[in-house]
Amino acid sequence: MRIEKTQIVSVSEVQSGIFILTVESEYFAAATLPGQFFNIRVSESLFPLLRRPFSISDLTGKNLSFMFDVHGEGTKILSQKRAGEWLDIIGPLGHGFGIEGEYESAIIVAGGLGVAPFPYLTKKIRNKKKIYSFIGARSSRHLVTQGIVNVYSATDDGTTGYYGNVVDLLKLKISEIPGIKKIFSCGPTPMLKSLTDWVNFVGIESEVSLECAMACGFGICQGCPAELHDGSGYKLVCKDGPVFNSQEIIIS
Amino acid sequence: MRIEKTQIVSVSEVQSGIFILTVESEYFAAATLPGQFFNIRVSESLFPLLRRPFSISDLTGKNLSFMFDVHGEGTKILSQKRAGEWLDIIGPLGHGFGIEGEYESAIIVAGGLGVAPFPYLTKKIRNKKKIYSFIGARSSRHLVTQGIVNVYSATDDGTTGYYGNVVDLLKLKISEIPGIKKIFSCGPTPMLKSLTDWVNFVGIESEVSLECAMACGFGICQGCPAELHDGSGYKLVCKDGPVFNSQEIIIS
Amino acid sequence: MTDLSVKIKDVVFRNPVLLASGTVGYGDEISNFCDLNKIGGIVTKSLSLKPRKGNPPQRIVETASGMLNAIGLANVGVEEFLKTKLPNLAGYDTNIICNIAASSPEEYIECTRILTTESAINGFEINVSCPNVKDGGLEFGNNLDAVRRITAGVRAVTDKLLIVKLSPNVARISDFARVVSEEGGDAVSAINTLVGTSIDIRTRKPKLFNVTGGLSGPAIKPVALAKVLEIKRNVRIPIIGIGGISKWEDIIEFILAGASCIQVGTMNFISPDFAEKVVAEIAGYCEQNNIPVLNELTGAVRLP
Amino acid sequence: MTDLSVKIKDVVFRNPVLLASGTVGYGDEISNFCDLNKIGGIVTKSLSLKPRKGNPPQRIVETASGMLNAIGLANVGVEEFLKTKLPNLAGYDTNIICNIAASSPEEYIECTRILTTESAINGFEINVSCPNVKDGGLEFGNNLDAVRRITAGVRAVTDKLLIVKLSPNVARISDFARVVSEEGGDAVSAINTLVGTSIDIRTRKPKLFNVTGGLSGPAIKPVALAKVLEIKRNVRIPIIGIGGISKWEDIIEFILAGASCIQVGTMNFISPDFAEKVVAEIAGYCEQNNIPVLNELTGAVRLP
Ligand SMILES: Cc1cc2nc3c(=O)[nH]c(=O)nc-3n(C[C@H](O)[C@H](O)[C@H](O)COP(=O)(O)OP(=O)(O)OC[C@H]3O[C@@H](n4cnc5c(N)ncnc54)[C@H](O)[C@@H]3O)c2cc1C
Ligand SMILES: Cc1cc2nc3c(=O)[nH]c(=O)nc-3n(C[C@H](O)[C@H](O)[C@H](O)COP(=O)(O)OP(=O)(O)OC[C@H]3O[C@@H](n4cnc5c(N)ncnc54)[C@H](O)[C@@H]3O)c2cc1C
Ligand SMILES: Cc1cc2nc3c(=O)[nH]c(=O)nc-3n(C[C@H](O)[C@H](O)[C@H](O)COP(=O)(O)O)c2cc1C
Ligand SMILES: Cc1cc2nc3c(=O)[nH]c(=O)nc-3n(C[C@H](O)[C@H](O)[C@H](O)COP(=O)(O)O)c2cc1C
Ligand code: FES
Ligand code: FES
Repeated sequence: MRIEKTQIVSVSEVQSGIFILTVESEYFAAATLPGQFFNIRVSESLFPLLRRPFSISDLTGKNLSFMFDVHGEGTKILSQKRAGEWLDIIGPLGHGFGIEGEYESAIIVAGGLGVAPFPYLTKKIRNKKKIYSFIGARSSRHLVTQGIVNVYSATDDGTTGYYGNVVDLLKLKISEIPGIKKIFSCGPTPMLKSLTDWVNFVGIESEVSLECAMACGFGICQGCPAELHDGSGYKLVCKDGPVFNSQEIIIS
Repeated sequence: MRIEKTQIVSVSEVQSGIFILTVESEYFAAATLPGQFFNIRVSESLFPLLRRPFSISDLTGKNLSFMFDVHGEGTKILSQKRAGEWLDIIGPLGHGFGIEGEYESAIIVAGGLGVAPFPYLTKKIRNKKKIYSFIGARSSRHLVTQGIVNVYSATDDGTTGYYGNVVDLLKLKISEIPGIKKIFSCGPTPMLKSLTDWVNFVGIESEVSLECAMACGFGICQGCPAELHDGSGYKLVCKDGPVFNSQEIIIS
Repeated sequence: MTDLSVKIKDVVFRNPVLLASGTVGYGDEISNFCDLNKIGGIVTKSLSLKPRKGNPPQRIVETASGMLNAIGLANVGVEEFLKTKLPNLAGYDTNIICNIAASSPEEYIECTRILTTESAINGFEINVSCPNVKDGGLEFGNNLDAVRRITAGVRAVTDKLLIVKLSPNVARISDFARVVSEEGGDAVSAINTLVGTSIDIRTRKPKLFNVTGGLSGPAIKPVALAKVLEIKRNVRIPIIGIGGISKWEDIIEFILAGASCIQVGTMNFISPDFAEKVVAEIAGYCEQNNIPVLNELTGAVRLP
Repeated sequence: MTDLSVKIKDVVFRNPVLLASGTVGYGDEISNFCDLNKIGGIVTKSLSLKPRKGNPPQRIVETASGMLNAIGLANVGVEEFLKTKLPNLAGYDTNIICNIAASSPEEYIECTRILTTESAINGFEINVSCPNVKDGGLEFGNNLDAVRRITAGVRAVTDKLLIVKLSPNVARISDFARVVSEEGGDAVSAINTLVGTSIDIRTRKPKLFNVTGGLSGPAIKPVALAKVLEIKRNVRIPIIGIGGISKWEDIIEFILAGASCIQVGTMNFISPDFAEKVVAEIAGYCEQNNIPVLNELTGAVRLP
């Protein structure tokens, strides 16, 4: 965990409205696991004030990539960065996905930009596990599959793949997936909620990567609570997560 | 007086640390007199919050130029603008220099970036009046004479021209300037003060262009008082100025 | 088409967007940019009985997402206002609210008594909360008895819309709103500026001649919104929300929190056409969200 | 080399830069970025007698140049603090100030009584001003009698440095500083956060579960500075300045206004190495300006 001024290698709009920003950092490249994230200062000024958290999306050599869409002021500024500029980032933060283990089939479930962390995860496990990637989006234009393998897609408007939501698609297909399964998921809260409700019921091991408002990103502000199932209180998304076992926390 | 989104024609560093930014606007070009100013929104966001006031520095065809140095956040952002971007500006504001009149010799007295309004003034009167330009700066590197004619320069460190301040230089040379004189000045407050103290004493007609903190730039905030000599209160630098007769106001 | 109008007492505002006192003078200059016929109303710069020169410079300082001002209530006085300013303002089809600031309860009453005879004036906003003058101003603003006396005294001399503009520099603003309501005030405006200061580390002097000034702008919006919500939860009186409004979403926030109308202040300096434009944006929002009557949103925040 | 040290009561701070309560936990994580041995001290997250879970999400909201928080005093409690947190903190050569927040005067006293026996603890900061809990918190912070009772009670059980952290959500903060001084408090911290709120216009719910939260960050700096100045002008007690500090110049401003020490809060989230770096910057400033003893600047603002 470090603050570093990294140099931007490239910023590109990979498909309409979706950007990939790549920075170079030897230390970060060596230290980062799939599912971890970085807290990025988007401007040298204090506007916007807080850093913005982004998952590591891909990692090649010394290059780390982040995938995002333009949401508000912060991501707008990021999308306008140019190669050669410097970016002040803190990371790697939190705990990544539990990629080790006895499971044979890794099932990725992502909605919208929730796909962001999975290219790197895919790279890390594709030689060891069979991967099934369930990717949902509003429409074919919004569907991101770059760096993803064995894709089962679903769109809200049916413009490509399954006409409906990605969790329903997974339910349809789950019986075709062989062996011990483990689900890795990330996406909008309603999707994660319906997924974990079902997964906890059917008893497949499952990890979810959560998003929430964050001030610090590394455990000093207590701003990012995730409520525990056992009623004992909260864990911190930034420090104890962002990846949690779906049995552990309440998604609401 | 209007708000307009003008397109930037060019931004260039004309000499070390000094920038000229040029925008295109038919309306502004037709409506603007030397000594008037514009209130520029340097960023699309509300950071920094307030607009920044800049004198019209030069005007050619439809092109208006502003000259500035990097002072703080606002001017830094301006200096990083690129041709083709849009700039939200309000103007022309205030009253310009009184260039009409019976005087024969126009004496320009400028310190530092106080030279900014004078290229346009020079352009407007050079065919009608004899111009003597007294330009002071910290050193030769800081001396700006672009667009200025018949220059008498002074530097604090003597690296070029007269070794000393520009008002002392003017006092030395005044006897060589023929005919009815009128002084036009702009620059740091101490310079303007020593100039007007002397000028009011010797009785040369003189106008000063003032700077002060401004919120609105056109008379609605009352934030920019200039104290009147006659004790009756204040005028507004933005609306009643920025150019004042040196007899009228107290510089302190 | 959504009905954007708001009625407080017998005054109908075409829409809830007013221009805040001290940020638009008497309408002369702002009307170059903002069509006053398109907004709910304009609140004049604070008027006192006699003209006031205001404070020596420096009067304003920029701060992070805000600004400090210590204008010192520079104004033309009631007489000059009636002679040269009101006739011009009266030409617009909008509500004219006279903001009054004074050094004594008697002066508040006297100003109102004079102005209330003018048919062009639709109401009064009593400024008991200006932080930048020694006499009066804040001294009244955090004194419940003073606010009570002033409200009652002014109420006695006018039947027109009577708004009292409250200071945020108090522990419980709703106590002040209650007093206004008890004394027959028709509405409260919340908030005036927060007391702040700034020091020039080079000269070691306060940047403002007046030492302290009033903080306004986006920086104070969360505070202003909390004050409006506090009043709404505790007192039944129409609220005019003010503080840091810089986009249409802010206005909806204020309305949800409990504001009937809002005022645009500092933003006039940055975008003098903001008020006019934002009316159209709010209308667009209402249409898209099928809101037939905007003022039904007042206080509609869903609290846990 | 400039002497940056500050002494309050018998505690010597290496330099005036402390880390503010609630913005650095108990030092564990921040020490990855900021060398605690290089700063004046660290103030712990508010401790209560028993652990507190804190509020449900959402706990924070970004605002213009600021942020709202409604953490709800989530903390490990005194016992766990002593067991797992203090030993680690004690390993640093810096001052450890325990911030205490409680629901009753008795709980404040009890916490202090337990903690004061620990030699590693250099002093206490009594938080009577947290706006985010129902019991205690702000209720004490704007009640002079409560602050008097709590200060006197805690003073009676500890000889260590006793700081009371004041709420800015009051009309006259100096009245509270006076009470602290009268009851034997050694210093006051000013300010805690301003009460604010934010509403999600889509859901029409407050963004914070707690409805209101505390506003911090650069937005509040002018207000914090005015409060420090007000205290300095009215009460003779050392002041620890807090609020919106984001650059070294801000620290000099606070010192000129009257602060003996300052605390860095929100800025730790943005630049967790800020406190360490800013110490070097202040040293540089002092050297360039031939200031041999930094604390001679305290209160050196030149008022008209
Ligand atoms: C651990 C983690 C990993 C993330 N990874 C990615 C990623 O790989 N790609 C991606 O596109 N987005 C990711 N996000 C979401 C991303 O941080 C937000 O989209 C971004 O902060 C929005 O900033 P903005 O200024 O553009 O939007 P604004 O809406 O203007 O932001 C306003 C404030 O709300 C906060 N905020 C808004 N939306 C979110 C959100 N969904 N999650 C957290 N904070 C939010 C911002 O941080 C900021 O403080 C991640 C979030 C977290 C917590
Ligand atoms: C009528 C007028 C004409 C001007 N013309 C020119 C010009 O042609 N060229 C030029 O370089 N500068 C000019 N200035 C000064 C210019 O406005 C300031 O240098 C600029 O606002 C600094 O902004 P900043 O954000 O870079 O600096 P900062 O110091 O960060 O600004 C902080 C705040 O202080 C205000 N401020 C700081 N210095 C000044 C100043 N000298 N005058 C007014 N406000 C100030 C800013 O507007 C801002 O609100 C003029 C000022 C006025 C009033
Ligand atoms: C420069 C300036 C002058 C002001 N003068 C007055 C005034 O004369 N009377 C008054 O009641 N409020 C005055 N105010 C306060 C505003 O009306 C408003 O309450 C405050 O600025 C908060 O709103 P804002 O954040 O939108 O600016 C003034 C504000 C500013 C910025
Ligand atoms: C997330 C957060 C949590 C805080 N928790 C506490 C706390 O537990 N106790 C306390 O006394 N102050 C707490 N504060 C207030 C800070 O210590 C400080 O007074 C305030 O944030 C103003 O300083 P700043 O603008 O530098 O952040 C907290 C502030 C923040 C932002
Ligand atoms: S974001 Fe600060 S503790 Fe998690
Ligand atoms: S800058 Fe607003 S009145 Fe002059």
